[in-house]
Amino acid sequence: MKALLIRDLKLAMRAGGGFGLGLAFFLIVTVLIPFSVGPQSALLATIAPGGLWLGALLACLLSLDRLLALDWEDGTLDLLATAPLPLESVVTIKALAHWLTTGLPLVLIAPALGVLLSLPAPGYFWLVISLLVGTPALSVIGTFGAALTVGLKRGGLLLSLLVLPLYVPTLIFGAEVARRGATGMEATTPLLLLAGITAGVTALLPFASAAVLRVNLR
Amino acid sequence: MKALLIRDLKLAMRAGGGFGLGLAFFLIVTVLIPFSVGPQSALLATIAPGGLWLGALLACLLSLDRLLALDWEDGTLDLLATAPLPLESVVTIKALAHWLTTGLPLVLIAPALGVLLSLPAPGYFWLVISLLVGTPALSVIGTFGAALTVGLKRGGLLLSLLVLPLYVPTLIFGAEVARRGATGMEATTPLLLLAGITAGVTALLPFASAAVLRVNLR
Amino acid sequence: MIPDLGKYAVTVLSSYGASLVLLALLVAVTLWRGRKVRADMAELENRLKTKANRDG
Amino acid sequence: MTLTVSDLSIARGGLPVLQGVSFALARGEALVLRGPNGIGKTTLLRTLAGLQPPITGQIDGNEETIAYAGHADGLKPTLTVEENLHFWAEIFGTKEIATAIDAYELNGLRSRPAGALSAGQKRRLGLARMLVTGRPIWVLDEPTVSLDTGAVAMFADAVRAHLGKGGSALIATHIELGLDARLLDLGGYRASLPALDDFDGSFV
Amino acid sequence: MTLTVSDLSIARGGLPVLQGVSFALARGEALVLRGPNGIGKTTLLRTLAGLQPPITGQIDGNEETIAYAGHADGLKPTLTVEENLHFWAEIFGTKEIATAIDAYELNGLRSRPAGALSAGQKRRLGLARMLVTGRPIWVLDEPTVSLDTGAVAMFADAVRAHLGKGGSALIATHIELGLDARLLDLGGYRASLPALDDFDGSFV
Amino acid sequence: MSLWEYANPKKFLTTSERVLPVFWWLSGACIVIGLIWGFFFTPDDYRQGSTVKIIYLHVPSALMAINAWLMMLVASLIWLIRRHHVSALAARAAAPVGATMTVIALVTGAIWGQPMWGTWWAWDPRLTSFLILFLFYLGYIALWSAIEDPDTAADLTSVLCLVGSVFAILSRYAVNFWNQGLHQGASVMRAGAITGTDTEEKVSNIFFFPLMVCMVGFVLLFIALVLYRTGTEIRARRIRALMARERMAA
Ligand code: HEM
Ligand SMILES: Nc1ncnc2c1ncn2[C@@H]1O[C@H](COP(=O)(O)OP(=O)(O)OP(=O)(O)O)[C@@H](O)[C@H]1O
Ligand SMILES: Nc1ncnc2c1ncn2[C@@H]1O[C@H](COP(=O)(O)OP(=O)(O)OP(=O)(O)O)[C@@H](O)[C@H]1O
Ligand SMILES: [Mg+2]
Ligand SMILES: [Mg+2]
Repeated sequence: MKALLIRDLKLAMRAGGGFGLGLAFFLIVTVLIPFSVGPQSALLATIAPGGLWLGALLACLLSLDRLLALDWEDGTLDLLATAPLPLESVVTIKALAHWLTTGLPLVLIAPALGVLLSLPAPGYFWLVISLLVGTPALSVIGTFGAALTVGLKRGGLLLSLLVLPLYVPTLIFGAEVARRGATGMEATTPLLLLAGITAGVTALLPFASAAVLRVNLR
Repeated sequence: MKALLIRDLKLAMRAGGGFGLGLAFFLIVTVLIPFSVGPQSALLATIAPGGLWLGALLACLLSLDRLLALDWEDGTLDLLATAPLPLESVVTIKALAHWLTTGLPLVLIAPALGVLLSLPAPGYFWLVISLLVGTPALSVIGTFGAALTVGLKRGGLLLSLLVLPLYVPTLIFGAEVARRGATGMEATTPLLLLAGITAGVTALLPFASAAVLRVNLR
Repeated sequence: MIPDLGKYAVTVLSSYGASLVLLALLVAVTLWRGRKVRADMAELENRLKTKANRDG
Repeated sequence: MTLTVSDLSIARGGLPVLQGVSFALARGEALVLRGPNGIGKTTLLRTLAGLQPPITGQIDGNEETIAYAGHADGLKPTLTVEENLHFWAEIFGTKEIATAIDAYELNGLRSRPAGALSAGQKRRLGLARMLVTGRPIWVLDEPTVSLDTGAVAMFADAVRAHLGKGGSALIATHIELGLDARLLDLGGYRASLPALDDFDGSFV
Repeated sequence: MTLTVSDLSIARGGLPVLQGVSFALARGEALVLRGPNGIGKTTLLRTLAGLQPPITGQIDGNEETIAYAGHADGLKPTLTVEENLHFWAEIFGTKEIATAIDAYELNGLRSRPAGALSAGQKRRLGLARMLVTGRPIWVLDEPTVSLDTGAVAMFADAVRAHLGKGGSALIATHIELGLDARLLDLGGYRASLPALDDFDGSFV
Repeated sequence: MSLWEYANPKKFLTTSERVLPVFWWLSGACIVIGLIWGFFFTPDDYRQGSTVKIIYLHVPSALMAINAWLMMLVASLIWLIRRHHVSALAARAAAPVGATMTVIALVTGAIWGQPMWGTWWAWDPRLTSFLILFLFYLGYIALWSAIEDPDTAADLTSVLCLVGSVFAILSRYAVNFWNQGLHQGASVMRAGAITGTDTEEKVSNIFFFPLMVCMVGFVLLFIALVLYRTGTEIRARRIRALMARERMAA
């Protein structure tokens, strides 16, 4: 298990691993928001929490198509399926590695991007907390989507379509936490719900992902 | 030339061609906007033009990685490069086919999505006009990005990173037209500039795309 | 020693600090990778040369 | 550990491919599968490895005993030879990679990224992976593709050593390996298509 | 139209592969390229087709005269056999696909999507494409891969007919086609690597 | 002797080896002198107080951020026209340096903006176009590292650099247009005037001389870094080529 995690992290760091591309995408989408809605900082401040959440979600989404597909193409998944590691652990670890290389950096850079969108001062803490709690769910759900589409050539857009509706509850609660935090309202209730989603999804979805993957490996 | 266009349209229509995926993505992203910034219709109306433009841009972006890559993988591009058709025309036609199958449907569906975001009444006309004038530029610029990354496995995220900064001027003018239109301000100046960008890009960029494609075919 | 920066001390010092750290990082990474690549190339050239000599 | 297959039928892409396959593979034994292109060798081996279910029939002794090597090697181009092997060793819970490196003469390539290997060298690394699994039954699908004669001999030696230690091997191949192995020609087991008229669960 | 190649040197992946290749291919002539794996046959053919530039040397008569067929067939799985051929016919400005269909006995498959063809049938379709190009010089890279003997004979007939009409063909292959063709073994043109010591633009 | 002789990688390595120490020491000296002079021995500005000292980092880095891109543009053109490998590799070597300079300009500007404008960031045209420049650097660097074959990568990144330059200028005008629509933003516009070019006359000699020393130091540092990094890139390419050679022999 540790071996798989370490390998995935190593692969992400090496040239061509795509580490950092998700970050760059997040940065660009954030920059595009003022270009599309206008530069007034009051307006930007209002939509900052939601915009940042949406940007992080899209950055996560776009990195999903490498999550399992590369291992599928070079036969690694076949070999892992015959290894003494249950496929449920494999997908969990893959999701964890995805979170560590994509979700966590997004969480860490989010405050800097908050500055760009003039996020109100109390918002930073809640933005980071909500992303920290919510992005793991994005990775786990995304792994399920990646497992569903792993056998398809250029399935990126289809993957997005399958995964986006599944992201809705996470986005609603996550953005709600960030928004309430930014306006100084009480935000613990949605935060608890968000944590509940993450916990539930992490506990249950890997079984579905593994089942789907087994079908695709046949 | 006509043959290539007709083939591309046919391919897009057949099963697995990906027609409609861009539309669905546009729809979902638009639906996610209220979830992320909150449901107040005054706020939504303010950001509706920009949000719709950004959504259309992302939908365009995500369909780019199939634009040339499928033809590259099965060897069609090699064969086209030795055919009596200059590669400049090939990329132009590919961009046109992409616009017809992705950009144009986005333009047509945009008013419906405007309703979801309570776009003010005068905004519809300008939104459609700006998208109609602007999306061809998105397809042409996107073709350049697709030609740059055609040889890469799973280059989708890199493609986004390269193309998004190139989309900035188009987005700025396009969203500006839609925004001014929605608030009843004069919008012809940015519309002219947008048309200028589309015209310039359509006239010049295919040469760069063809040059880059030639390098990648080596 | 340090001149009186008044109420902007934090601003000035932090921008100097941040810039100098970034510059130092850039130089350090440059030198580190340069050394490593230089050593790698020397080793590879050596190996190929001895092999060429051995094969005649 | 004996692998026993009795009256196995398998399908690929919804069509039955082989039927009535039975054999047993005892410790210390090697079995070579023969048959024309498309007969279903790959499908059979994947079924034995547990990657797909059979239609009917029984497979015994394939739980956690099989090490499978298919057409793709599962190598990561940016990891070095050593890192690649090490990864598989840890996954299978054996820590030792020195024997595998020696058996396929990979010592000079240890720290080379796998992406910088030639096709034959890659295959050698893929085969070395079998040695770090510690599994008794090797299931190999065309293992010698793109190997030159020297490397084929290394492979034969490795298989012989494995059999000597009580392992067994099931190999689908078109070439002569110089192993003292039983042959099983799959040509006789080609599945007959059901009559066209009535279709049930299989729609043919 | 004669294809003349003089003193050609070509490179692949930054390394010189072949050097000093010279030959002429006159009308009505076929030339078969031979050479071990990796010698540079594919690279040479791609250079002649104009897909990559040579390092040095001269190629005459390859402008708009060459029809190239590489390892990949350029078929679209969702288009039918007929639509695929038709597309290429229009691209090359010839409208007629009946001869091509007949030559490779594709009549029964006309309306089958190319994705539902077997590997050999796909290849036949790919070769039929050469006939609709109307180009005089055929440049073919391992055209008979995955063809059975009957299809190889169809191919040989098609080439003979093409030569009879004043065309010419340049074929890289490992097998015997039964054509009355000159052989060119590339083994003798393997590029020698430059000395290790000083390196210029090629870095070797 | 023609300048193009240095386009031979080997010749470039030996020559740059000889001149590099000079650049390292000179640039170090200039930067240290300029910064110490500026930091310790210049008075505070009557309006901006001690924050004016940030100018000794902010302006040179902003300058080099743009100049590095220009240098990459020229090098890309040389590669596309004359196909000298060293110039392609020099462009590659310069990109991370330029990107770092952009970050320094952005960070110092942001820190400066906090007391001056009361905000870390405003979508002022100049700041915005710097951010866009940074995005172009990111894309350029990512494309270089994504492509296996070095010659292909050189060609593609060169074209990207050309096209990117055109779009960077377009963006600059677009951004200018876009932010004029901002009616309530008088404070931002006034603050923007501070960064306007007409300040150069206002920068009195007392600030100007140390600033010049710093600018010279940054230019020299850029040259030293690019020379050194180009050497590294040349060696890395030779390693690739040698490994391919070894594989071919095997
Ligand atoms: C984050 C943001 C900022 C960026 C990206 C930025 C960028 C630049 C650039 C590109 C220049 C041009 C250098 C030249 O034209 O010679 C410049 C100069 C300058 N900036 Fe900034 N700036 C930022 C924030 C600030 C702030 C907040 C202030 C202070 C109030 C400031 C004060 C100046 C001054 C005084 C100059 C010198 C002008 C001259 O020499 O002509 N900048 N900055
Ligand atoms: N993905 C697939 N979908 C549908 N049918 C398939 C698929 N892959 C293989 N087949 C069919 O299944 C049959 C068995 O294939 P299999 O790969 O097992 O053959 P094989 O004996 O391994 O052949 P080879 O010697 O060429 O490797 C073949 O007739 C083939 O056409
Ligand atoms: N993409 C590539 N990058 C680097 N080197 C390559 C690449 N493709 C091929 N080569 C090398 O170039 C040389 C010539 O390859 P080429 O494909 O032309 O050989 P070939 O004669 O067609 O071989 P085959 O008979 O196997 O088709 C080989 O030594 C190969 O290793
Ligand atoms: Mg097989
Ligand atoms: Mg070949």
